Amino acid sequence: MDDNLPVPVSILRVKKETSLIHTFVVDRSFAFSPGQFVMVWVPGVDEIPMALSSENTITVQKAGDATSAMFNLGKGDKLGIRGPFGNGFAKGEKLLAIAGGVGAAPLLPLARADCVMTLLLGARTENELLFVDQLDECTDVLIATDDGSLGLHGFVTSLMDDLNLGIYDRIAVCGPEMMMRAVLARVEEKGIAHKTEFSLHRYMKCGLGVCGSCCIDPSGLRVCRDGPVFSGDLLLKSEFGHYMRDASGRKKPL
Amino acid sequence: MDDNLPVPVSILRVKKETSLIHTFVVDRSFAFSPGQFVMVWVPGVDEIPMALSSENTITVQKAGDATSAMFNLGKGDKLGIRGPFGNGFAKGEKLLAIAGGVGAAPLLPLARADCVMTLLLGARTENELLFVDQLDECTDVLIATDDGSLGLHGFVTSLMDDLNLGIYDRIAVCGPEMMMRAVLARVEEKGIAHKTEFSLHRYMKCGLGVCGSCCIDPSGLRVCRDGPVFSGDLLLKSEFGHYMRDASGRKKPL
Amino acid sequence: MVQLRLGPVTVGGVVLDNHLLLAAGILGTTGSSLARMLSLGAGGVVTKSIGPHPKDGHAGPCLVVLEDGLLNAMGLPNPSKEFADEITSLAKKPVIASIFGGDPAEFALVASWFKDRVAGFELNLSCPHAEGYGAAIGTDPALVKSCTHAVSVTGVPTWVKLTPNVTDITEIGKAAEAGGASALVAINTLKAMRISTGMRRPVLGNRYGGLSGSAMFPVAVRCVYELYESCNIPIIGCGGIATADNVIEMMMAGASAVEIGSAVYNEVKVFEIIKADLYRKEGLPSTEIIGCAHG
Amino acid sequence: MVQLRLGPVTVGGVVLDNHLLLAAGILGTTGSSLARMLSLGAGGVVTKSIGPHPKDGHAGPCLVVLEDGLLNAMGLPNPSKEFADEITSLAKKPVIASIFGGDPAEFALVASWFKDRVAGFELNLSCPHAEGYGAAIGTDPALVKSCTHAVSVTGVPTWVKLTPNVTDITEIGKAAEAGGASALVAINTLKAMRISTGMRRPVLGNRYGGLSGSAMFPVAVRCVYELYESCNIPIIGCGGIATADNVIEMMMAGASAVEIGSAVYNEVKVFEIIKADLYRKEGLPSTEIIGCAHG
Ligand SMILES: Cc1cc2nc3c(=O)[nH]c(=O)nc-3n(C[C@H](O)[C@H](O)[C@H](O)COP(=O)(O)OP(=O)(O)OC[C@H]3O[C@@H](n4cnc5c(N)ncnc54)[C@H](O)[C@@H]3O)c2cc1C
Ligand SMILES: Cc1cc2nc3c(=O)[nH]c(=O)nc-3n(C[C@H](O)[C@H](O)[C@H](O)COP(=O)(O)OP(=O)(O)OC[C@H]3O[C@@H](n4cnc5c(N)ncnc54)[C@H](O)[C@@H]3O)c2cc1C
Ligand SMILES: Cc1cc2nc3c(=O)[nH]c(=O)nc-3n(C[C@H](O)[C@H](O)[C@H](O)COP(=O)(O)O)c2cc1C
Ligand SMILES: Cc1cc2nc3c(=O)[nH]c(=O)nc-3n(C[C@H](O)[C@H](O)[C@H](O)COP(=O)(O)O)c2cc1C
Ligand code: FES
Ligand code: FES
Repeated sequence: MDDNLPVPVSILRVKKETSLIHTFVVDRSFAFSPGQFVMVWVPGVDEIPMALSSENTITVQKAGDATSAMFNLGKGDKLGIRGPFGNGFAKGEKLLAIAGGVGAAPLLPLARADCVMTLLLGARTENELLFVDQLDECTDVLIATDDGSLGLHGFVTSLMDDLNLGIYDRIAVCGPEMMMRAVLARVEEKGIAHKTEFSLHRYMKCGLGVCGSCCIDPSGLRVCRDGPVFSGDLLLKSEFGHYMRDASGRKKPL
Repeated sequence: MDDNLPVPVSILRVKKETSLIHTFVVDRSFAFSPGQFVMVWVPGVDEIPMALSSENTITVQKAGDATSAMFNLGKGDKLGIRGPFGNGFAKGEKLLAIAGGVGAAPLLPLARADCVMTLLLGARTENELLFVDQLDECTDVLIATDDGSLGLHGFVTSLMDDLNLGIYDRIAVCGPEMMMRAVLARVEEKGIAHKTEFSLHRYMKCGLGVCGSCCIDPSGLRVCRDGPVFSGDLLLKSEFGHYMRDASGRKKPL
Repeated sequence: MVQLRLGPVTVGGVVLDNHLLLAAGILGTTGSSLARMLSLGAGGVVTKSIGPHPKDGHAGPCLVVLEDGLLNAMGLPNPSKEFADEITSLAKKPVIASIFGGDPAEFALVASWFKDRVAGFELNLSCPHAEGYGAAIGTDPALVKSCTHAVSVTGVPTWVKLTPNVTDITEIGKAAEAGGASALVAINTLKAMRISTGMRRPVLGNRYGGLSGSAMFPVAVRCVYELYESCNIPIIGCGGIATADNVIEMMMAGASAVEIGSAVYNEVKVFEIIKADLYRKEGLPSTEIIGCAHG
Repeated sequence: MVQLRLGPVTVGGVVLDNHLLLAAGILGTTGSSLARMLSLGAGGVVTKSIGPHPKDGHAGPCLVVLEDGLLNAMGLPNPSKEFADEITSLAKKPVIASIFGGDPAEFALVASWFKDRVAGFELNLSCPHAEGYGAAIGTDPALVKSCTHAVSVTGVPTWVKLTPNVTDITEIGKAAEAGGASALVAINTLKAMRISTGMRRPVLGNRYGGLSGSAMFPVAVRCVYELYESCNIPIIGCGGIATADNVIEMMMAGASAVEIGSAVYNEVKVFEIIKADLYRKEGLPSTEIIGCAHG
């Protein structure tokens, strides 16, 4: 039989990136495009979507039940993996990447693919910045922290203002939705929303484009299957930045 | 879906070969090897095994319920076809073919495949001889009738005695089981049973090698899947020529 | 292949754009995704099943892909009453609200929220993996009758969706008919399970789930055929339909229309694709095909 | 993949050569073909179901191949009492006689013909397409108990094969246990139908038939899992098993051994192939695997 049941993997190593973000290295590699995600089964707890931060790692921010349960796992513990799923980022020659918090996870493999000229990295404070060293190795990193503990004191959007955005053929963005919405507003002003791509986070049950729990208004597109990466254009007149849905399907404001 | 349900075919024409044997020409061709058979679904009646006498014909002797029902069908009526199934005759360079009655059906395409040097054709009486003209066109036909109305007066086995069997590399046989058993006895005497092949008739329910209704003793081989063509060698110490089984699986003597 | 002429389609009191509906629980959580499926060719859409209280559903994994089907245990996640807002923009469209409850009163309550907004109701008396709901009720003929009655009195067309996980589906079909159902929908998923041998535990968070897709098609055809022999209201066939020929087969078994769910997994444009194969101007009227494999 | 150590295998009172049995009705009509399957690696063989009178079975078509399974309605063809002669050459081999009857007396009669010739009985209380036999009895707990009792009093190990076409299979399993069954076999085929759209009629001569093969595997796993939670006798898993990993999955669900039928269609050497994958010297004892997906 040729079933697509979750693939069991063992954790080889857990790397503590920050106090709230750990990278889990597993014993199996998955061919993927940067921006694609997997459904991670934490046995006995839940199954949650996670970007692949490399072919055999996921980088997880503690957020609730399932992610907290993962923080109690270590070497030898098992996870189930379905995927990779979704579209991933479009190819480009001269990319600008903009990462906020754990949003750096899908952008690291993009940067490693050698097409990102500049990457703007933001976080609340210095020791919450993700992947600074790895990113430094492969691209030109500019940093902003909300508290000014490293880099520019302020948001990544301020970093954008210092750049000549015209030299990039595409802009790839992943981070907290408020931050992404701010980026979208900025690129809209500059008339380059069509050059931008945003990786969305939505509540997902199936990851397969069937159940409908991740659909966005008003297009009805599925974040898990038609996304998670959407063009800024498409997101302009959408729910993006305004609300999302919880597990029951009820709207909740951002 | 890629199901193997019976393929519906329409009867284009019915050719009356003899009073008890009709050939049904259908509107669809099946790629097959000579000796392979199909399961023929006579709607509302039954499904029965029939050799393909060409890629779009079956040649049917009236025997009981299903075959009689077929004799009431004509142009435009529908049948369902599953198959072709089974192994068919082995390839050879210089073949002798021996046909009795409707057993000529699977041997006609063999003769047409241009490898049969000589064909022995037997029947009870002249007007029950099958395919005389078609066979004459493609091979050297020798005839025997039980009543002497055409050809040799006697059995096809007598025709064998007049031939130098040593010049044939294989011998393919199909006909009533008593006649085939007589042929087998003759070739055994001559020490050439291993060069002969017999196409067996057994009661078949599935034609797929699953139900077991066509298995022969003592090998347990399935006529529908491991056969219907078996080497004379294998049949020597077998039920062949002695008994077969009915629909319920009870043995009945020949 | 048999092809149909597309004329006006009215089934169980509901006017549809064609014979193909989106099945309950497939891309049916938001008004936008229902609208998208209508624009992609569905002749009608059934919403996600809505119940008396908001539910988050079961813990994951909720859905896995098998070689020839899907296995799911969503756990009836739904926004409950708030869902009414989702479908306001779809007024006048062929939208069927799938609803569930634990007793006739709950069914009546949920129906009251939607009765002026939808073309019909579909009662989920069949989900095989929701404690106290779905098949927990749908296997008891008396409860099926009373729940159906509680909704059919609204006067809105009331379809009842049946579970195959019973000894005799015709008994349940007759109970729905007696309760005033305007049509039967057959069938919901087969109760099933897969185990991850690597993890040594059932693969679904809820352990038990429902099998849908091609694997179940022969069971669905059988159920429709049985119901056609024993009930007198229209039947909507559901379960494993993926091609136009599958649609014809369901109709020959006795279905007046069909619902399609899992096939959306392989191709979100499945409705357009099937329509292109199913209909042509010189096709047969559906009346000549529906139930023609009987007798 | 999980692999097992092959030690002595005794299940429900029957000593087997390994954990893999040939399922009833598959190449089980003659002693020769049963002997062939034993020589091809089956750890035990179940005969074609034998009843009180010879039967020719249903008119054809009797078996069709689907994309992911088989659909059959053989109609229990069998030679009845004469079958005893078929298996004389198989004395001392792990041969289980599958038997059926219309009531306890018929079961007792058929059992009396074979009780000194076989390692065990399997009661067919589950064939979904034989009027008055099989599932016609196997859906009624009281009849299941009395028929089981009629055979178990012989003292020969008595396995009872269950139908999935019931609302609650555990109720039937408990009835068999109460009747003295030494093991449960789960499951027989799913009641199903396919229609030939070209012929406009059901494809099987008997119209209704049973679905077997991969398509039903998730339903079979579910049934074994449910029975393991509610009964206390060993379970033999059956339905859609085609690979060593399927065997492990059934065992994790609670099966002590398995039966394999339809997979013979793709490969008559399926037992040898699965054995090669399933067993190795350093493998786990089966006790560590059986039922490990529970709790
Ligand atoms: C395509 C995709 C890729 C993702 N990649 C990553 C990644 O690489 N690393 C990472 O740490 N996280 C990632 N996430 C987010 C991650 O899936 C959620 O953090 C996780 O599901 C939370 O599960 P939980 O059980 O721990 O929290 P829960 O108990 O479910 O929720 C805790 C809190 O988080 C909120 N929340 C839950 N899910 C989401 C969501 N999808 N988006 C926003 N808020 C949510 C809840 O509303 C609640 O407030 C990704 C999400 C998507 C859709
Ligand atoms: C591989 C194979 C190829 C065949 N090819 C041809 C063919 O090309 N042309 C043709 O006319 N027939 C052929 N037959 C025989 C044909 O299948 C039977 O004649 C037919 O099944 C009889 O069906 P019925 O319902 O008409 O007769 P029934 O009512 O089933 O039986 C009528 C009588 O025929 C006997 N009979 C039934 N089936 C067989 C059988 N398989 N062998 C011997 N006797 C049987 C019965 O015992 C009974 O006496 C073939 C059989 C096999 C196994
Ligand atoms: C992910 C998923 C969710 C479902 N949710 C519901 C539901 O909420 N209510 C319902 O009645 N049926 C639900 N079903 C069952 C389907 O509506 C349908 O009956 C079943 O899937 C068989 O059809 P299919 O093979 O075309 O998918 C769901 C099925 C799937 C796969
Ligand atoms: C052609 C065929 C004949 C069968 N005959 C019987 C039978 O006589 N008695 C019985 O108990 N089960 C019978 N079965 C059911 C099988 O024993 C088995 O329960 C079912 O096929 C599921 O297993 P599988 O998927 O491995 O085939 C038959 C199945 C098939 C396909
Ligand atoms: S998560 Fe189910 S459709 Fe996207
Ligand atoms: S006819 Fe069924 S095995 Fe040959």
